[in-house]
Amino acid sequence: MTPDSLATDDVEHLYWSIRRIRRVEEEIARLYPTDVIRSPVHLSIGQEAISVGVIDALADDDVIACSYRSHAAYLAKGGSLKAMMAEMYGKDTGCCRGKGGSMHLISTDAGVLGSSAVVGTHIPMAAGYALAFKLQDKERVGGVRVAAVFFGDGATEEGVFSETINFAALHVLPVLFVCENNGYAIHTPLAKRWATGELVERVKTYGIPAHHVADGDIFRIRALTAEAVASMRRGGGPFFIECLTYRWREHVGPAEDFAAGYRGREEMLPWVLSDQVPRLGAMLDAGTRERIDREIEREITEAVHFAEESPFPEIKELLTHVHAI
Amino acid sequence: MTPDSLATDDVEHLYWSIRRIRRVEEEIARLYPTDVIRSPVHLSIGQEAISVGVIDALADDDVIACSYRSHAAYLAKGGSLKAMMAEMYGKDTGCCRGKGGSMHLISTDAGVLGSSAVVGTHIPMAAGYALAFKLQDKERVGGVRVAAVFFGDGATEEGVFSETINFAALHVLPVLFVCENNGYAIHTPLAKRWATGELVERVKTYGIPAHHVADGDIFRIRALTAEAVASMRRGGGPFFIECLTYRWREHVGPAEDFAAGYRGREEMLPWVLSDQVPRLGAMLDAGTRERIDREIEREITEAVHFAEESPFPEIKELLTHVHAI
Amino acid sequence: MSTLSNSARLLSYVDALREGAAQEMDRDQSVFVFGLDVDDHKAIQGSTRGLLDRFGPERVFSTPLSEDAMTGVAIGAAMAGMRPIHVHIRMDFLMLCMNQLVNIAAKVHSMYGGNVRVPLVVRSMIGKSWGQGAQHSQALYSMFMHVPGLKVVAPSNAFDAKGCLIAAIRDDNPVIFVEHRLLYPLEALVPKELFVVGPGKARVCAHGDDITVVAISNMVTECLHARELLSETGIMTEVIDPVWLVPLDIETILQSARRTGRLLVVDNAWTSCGASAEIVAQVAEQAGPGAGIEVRRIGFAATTCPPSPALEAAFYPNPLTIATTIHQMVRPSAAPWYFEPERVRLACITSFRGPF
Amino acid sequence: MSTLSNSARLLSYVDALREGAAQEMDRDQSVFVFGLDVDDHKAIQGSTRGLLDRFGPERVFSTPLSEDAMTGVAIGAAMAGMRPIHVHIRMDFLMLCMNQLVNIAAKVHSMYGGNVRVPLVVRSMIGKSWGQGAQHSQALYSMFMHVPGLKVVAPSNAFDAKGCLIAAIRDDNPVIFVEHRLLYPLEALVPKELFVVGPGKARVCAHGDDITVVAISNMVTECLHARELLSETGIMTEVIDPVWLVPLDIETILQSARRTGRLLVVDNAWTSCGASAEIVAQVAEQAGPGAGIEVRRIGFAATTCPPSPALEAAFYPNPLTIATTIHQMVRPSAAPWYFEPERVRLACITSFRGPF
Ligand SMILES: Cc1ncc(C[n+]2csc(CCOP(=O)(O)OP(=O)(O)O)c2C)c(N)n1
Ligand SMILES: Cc1ncc(C[n+]2csc(CCOP(=O)(O)OP(=O)(O)O)c2C)c(N)n1
Ligand SMILES: [Mg+2]
Ligand SMILES: [Mg+2]
Repeated sequence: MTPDSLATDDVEHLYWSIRRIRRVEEEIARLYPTDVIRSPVHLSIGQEAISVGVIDALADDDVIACSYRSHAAYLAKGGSLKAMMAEMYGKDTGCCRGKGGSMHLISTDAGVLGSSAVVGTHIPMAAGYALAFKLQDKERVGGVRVAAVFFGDGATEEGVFSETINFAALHVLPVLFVCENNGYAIHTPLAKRWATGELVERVKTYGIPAHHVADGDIFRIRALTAEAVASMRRGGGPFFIECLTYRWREHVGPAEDFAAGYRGREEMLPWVLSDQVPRLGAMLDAGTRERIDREIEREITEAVHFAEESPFPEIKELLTHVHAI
Repeated sequence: MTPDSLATDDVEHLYWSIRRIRRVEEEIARLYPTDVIRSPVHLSIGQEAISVGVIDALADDDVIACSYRSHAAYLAKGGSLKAMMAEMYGKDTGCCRGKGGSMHLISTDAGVLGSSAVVGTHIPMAAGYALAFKLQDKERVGGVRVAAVFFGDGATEEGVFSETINFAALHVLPVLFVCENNGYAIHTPLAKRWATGELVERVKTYGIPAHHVADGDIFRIRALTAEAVASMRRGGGPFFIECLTYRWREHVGPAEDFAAGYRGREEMLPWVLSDQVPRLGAMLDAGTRERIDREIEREITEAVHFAEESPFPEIKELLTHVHAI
Repeated sequence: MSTLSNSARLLSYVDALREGAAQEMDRDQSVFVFGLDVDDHKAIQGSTRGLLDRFGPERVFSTPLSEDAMTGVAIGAAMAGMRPIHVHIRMDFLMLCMNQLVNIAAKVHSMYGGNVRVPLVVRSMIGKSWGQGAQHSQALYSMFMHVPGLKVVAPSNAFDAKGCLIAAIRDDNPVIFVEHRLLYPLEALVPKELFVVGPGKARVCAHGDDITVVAISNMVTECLHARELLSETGIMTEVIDPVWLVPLDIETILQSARRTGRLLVVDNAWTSCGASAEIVAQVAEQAGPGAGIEVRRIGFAATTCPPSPALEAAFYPNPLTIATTIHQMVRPSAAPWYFEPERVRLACITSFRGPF
Repeated sequence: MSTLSNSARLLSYVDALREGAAQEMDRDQSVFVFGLDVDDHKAIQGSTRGLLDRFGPERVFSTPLSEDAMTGVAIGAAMAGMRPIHVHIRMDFLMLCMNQLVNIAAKVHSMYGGNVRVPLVVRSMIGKSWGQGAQHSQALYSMFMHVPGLKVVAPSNAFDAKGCLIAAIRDDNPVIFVEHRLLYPLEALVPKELFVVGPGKARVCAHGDDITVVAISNMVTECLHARELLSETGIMTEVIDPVWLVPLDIETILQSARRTGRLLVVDNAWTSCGASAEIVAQVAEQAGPGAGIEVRRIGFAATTCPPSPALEAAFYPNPLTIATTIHQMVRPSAAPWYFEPERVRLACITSFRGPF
């Protein structure tokens, strides 16, 4: 898809967003072996276009829910990089005050509902938000807020996915389901988990508009989201997008894992070739690109520094937040 | 569907089976107000053709799993009427020795796996049996045994249903899924529970042959089952049948409930007109039919008598069967 | 009861639940009620009757049979500022909700560093009698007591039913609200207006110096009957209802047990790792051996609940078995007391008749 | 360990699990192993390594992410005569299986009057350290101890890991088999041949007359370290590992506690309604006030597990906190003991390094 209608500003923003995510995660990967981050990290490297494309078509006060593989969506939605880095380091200034860790990023300001490490649990949570929006936003200027939920191919196997899809369709909820199908659940390929690949067809049987994006095209993802959001703002029901993608690193941890034997590097190649980061970069002039790159590096350095300098939570924090008071 | 290929013996058997179930449940309904049965009863009256049609096409050593609405399937599969009646009465001679009650009929002899009162729980159980059969029956003369599972429309909304369907298709398990769609879960109609009616289409997306029987025709149900079983015996995978049907009595308990307001008697009318009990009866000559009817009445009288005369379990039985030893 | 106002009148437990919900829904637009069959003519044995007519189908609705997702939906809606009441007709069905309740509801406030709250009420009913059997009779609240982040309440009478429900709705935490089928028809004086019976205060239902009996949910009624039965022996039983199991008011129990020297916990559930284990353990720890308190637990028989009437009766503690246990504890060397059968019969009467 | 044969050699906990499963699979065709990722190169942190090659994909296979249905499938297969081992990499994920485990597995033998059996093993691992956090660190076995019909075992060393796994596989009941991530690399002498460590027998791991410490799962190691630390004080700690939590060998614990007069239960889980509550309650009930036993529990802090290193460390009992508690109990009027930091450091070392 070519972004005919896109202003340069838009491309700049998209490039900044995706490049920033990529670089943040590369930096996490670089730091990880030094043990400053003692929390399991699930990198999105290679998959960022989905988060960036979807979220670019959302409004600030729309919300998103994510799995443990949430860095990309959290950043794309506007979650603070400093608070994220500090959370990775287990610091008191982290977005969860050191009580979440890498798998549980949240930003209520930016509309990141929170990420959950139990596969699929966040899917109905997003529908619950959508239900609340439907009730709360009847008179809202600009229409109903929308909840988008990102989940992996594996998550669709959990019963809660089917249950939520049915409920969302039945109650015409403003929820956008985004399946990031990277072909694996940990190391187990689809062939060992899915009877067929007809996920989109299945979702359609619930009366939900459902689309398949096979090539990771960020503009297509963005356009589909825009279509979905426009409909939901006016009271339309749920929408489903399945995006094929590829995880370049190991399931959890910083490294590549093609030596492990469960998949070959050749699988990654087409995805490297169609990588949206350089694609977007090439749409900008070199000066702009370099300026953005520099800004990103500076921000990352600052965020790492912030995380390093921040204090750990005090021990008395252990017993705060057990109950809301 | 007309039963061209059916011998009179077959029709006699079908009539005997369906009429016997109808009469047993009518008798339960008659007895219930006397409080001899102190256990919640979920009658199948009006729905029996499904159990009878499916089970007539199974072999004796195939197995079935059921919900709490299991009287019909239990009897059709050959479960002992005496043991069932005694179980209703809470007697030591009951099929669960008084520890199951109406909702948990079982007959390991007849291949009735056991009925469960938590909706949907028995669906994966049947798949587990099918998995065991697949492993155990590799060399079996006559092919693999088959597990059939009966469940309501409501059960398909539980996540475990979708999970099981996917797994059964993926592992090519000899399991026949039979949805008895009576349009209600307790008093809640489909419209409040299903986003669409495309259940059969949905199941097909898993690569499972799936059929819809709208008219309760026992011969069609039997023929579809025969087709499914023939395929599964030879290593074929799962098969799905959705049968529309109608529950004539209240969800639980012995009475009609058209006065309750959630459904009108006119809904029942077409089902009374197409009732398979008189239909089968009319295919027999009057003499045969009357003989069968008499046999049934005698058997019921005996079973009730048996239940009445049987002792209650002794108190020491309370603590037996906690663990298998 | 402690805070009786002039407006109090006799009301059944079921009507108290209904009234509490209705009044809160009136007061607070963010409260809504959903769950299987909350809007049908049976209305969860009457406890949601009339709510649909009054508040409409957006705030009172049945759901598909999808307890897992519906719990997640409730949590999401609660995080988004609503105050859902999710209703289950049997506590056994909460086993389908465990992932969301234990891994999400209990944790998000804490694991997100206080950034979100889950003001959710999960109502469920313990079934009993009329052959409910294995899967419609469980009382699984101790599982929720085990997990930090949840609150648990089990009102035993109409007054508490209303006051605790209102407190639960207003609480910013997920509250597991435990009801009992056999309590539904029982009446108490209940104020007309809104009031709360808040977390963390036990109720001394009857005073006595010989033994402290802690009774949970329906067992409060049974223990009060047992106390009655024992009156002819001169044994004075103190009956304490913890009302809220989390947070638990152990102080009231401890003080009583220190005074009487005997503690019997009569639970409406299995004892192993149950609420009764927790209460006994806390008392044993905190009172210490110097206090010399004798402790005992009774609860469900350690087996699956059987439907056959004779076995079912033996499965539960009842006024006679409770009274006998109390008598043994208070007068260990006396001969077992003979309770007049007619009085026992009257004490043990339950009016419930099936199918459900 | 009690039944050491000549063939015993040092083996790690993880290898003991693997060997036990492999030998049983060899012996009994009906045993199969399945669950998420049992057949990948990580092989559940090594515990299923090699099984696929040896027994093929029909007896060793990964599944879709469908824990609820897979548990039902396991139960069905078990009822049909197979002996499934269903593996979960974290105990937290058992919350998705509760409906099947509590409402079906625990009940069918009983509710069908003995007509069926469920010889099922549910393996799961408790995670700890490296910021596992809220949802990958829970130890929820007390929920299973609450429900009649299940057995629960939590081996704390390689010998028991093998012996208990074999016993669990041969048991005709559903067994919740509780492992601990940090135990995986620890070695013990383990016989080469098949042997069982059967239900209902606790293990006295270390003798002592001053206090009885009951330690569960990974806490056995921690308590033995604490005992070491205390050796300089002259306090002699008896450490008992119940091994099987259901059925529980309370006799061994009772006898010891009667002798020492002090019981500390150190659990690898939350205390509220936990295994520690049950053990303390049983001892308090059965020993009675006459025995004068002082009781205490420690376990997880009563909050969600935080990933931040300092908080995470404070969340768990460790040799120092255990030793300090023991010292307080045994010498209540003495000043708190000062443990030399270097010895504490050595006692508290754990070698685990993430990501998982
Ligand atoms: C309910 C549950 N089961 C198992 C796991 C272990 N687990 C963590 S990630 C994962 C794979 C998920 O795959 P997918 O949904 O495709 O997401 P991806 O990691 O590929 O982004 C599994 C099985 C879990 N966290 N939660
Ligand atoms: C998991 C679960 N949720 C709720 C219930 C309460 N309940 C009992 S029967 C029933 C309706 C089931 O409807 P359906 O599957 O269509 O079967 P039918 O009764 O119509 O035969 C419900 C909701 C239950 N038993 N189990
Ligand atoms: Mg994936
Ligand atoms: Mg139905």
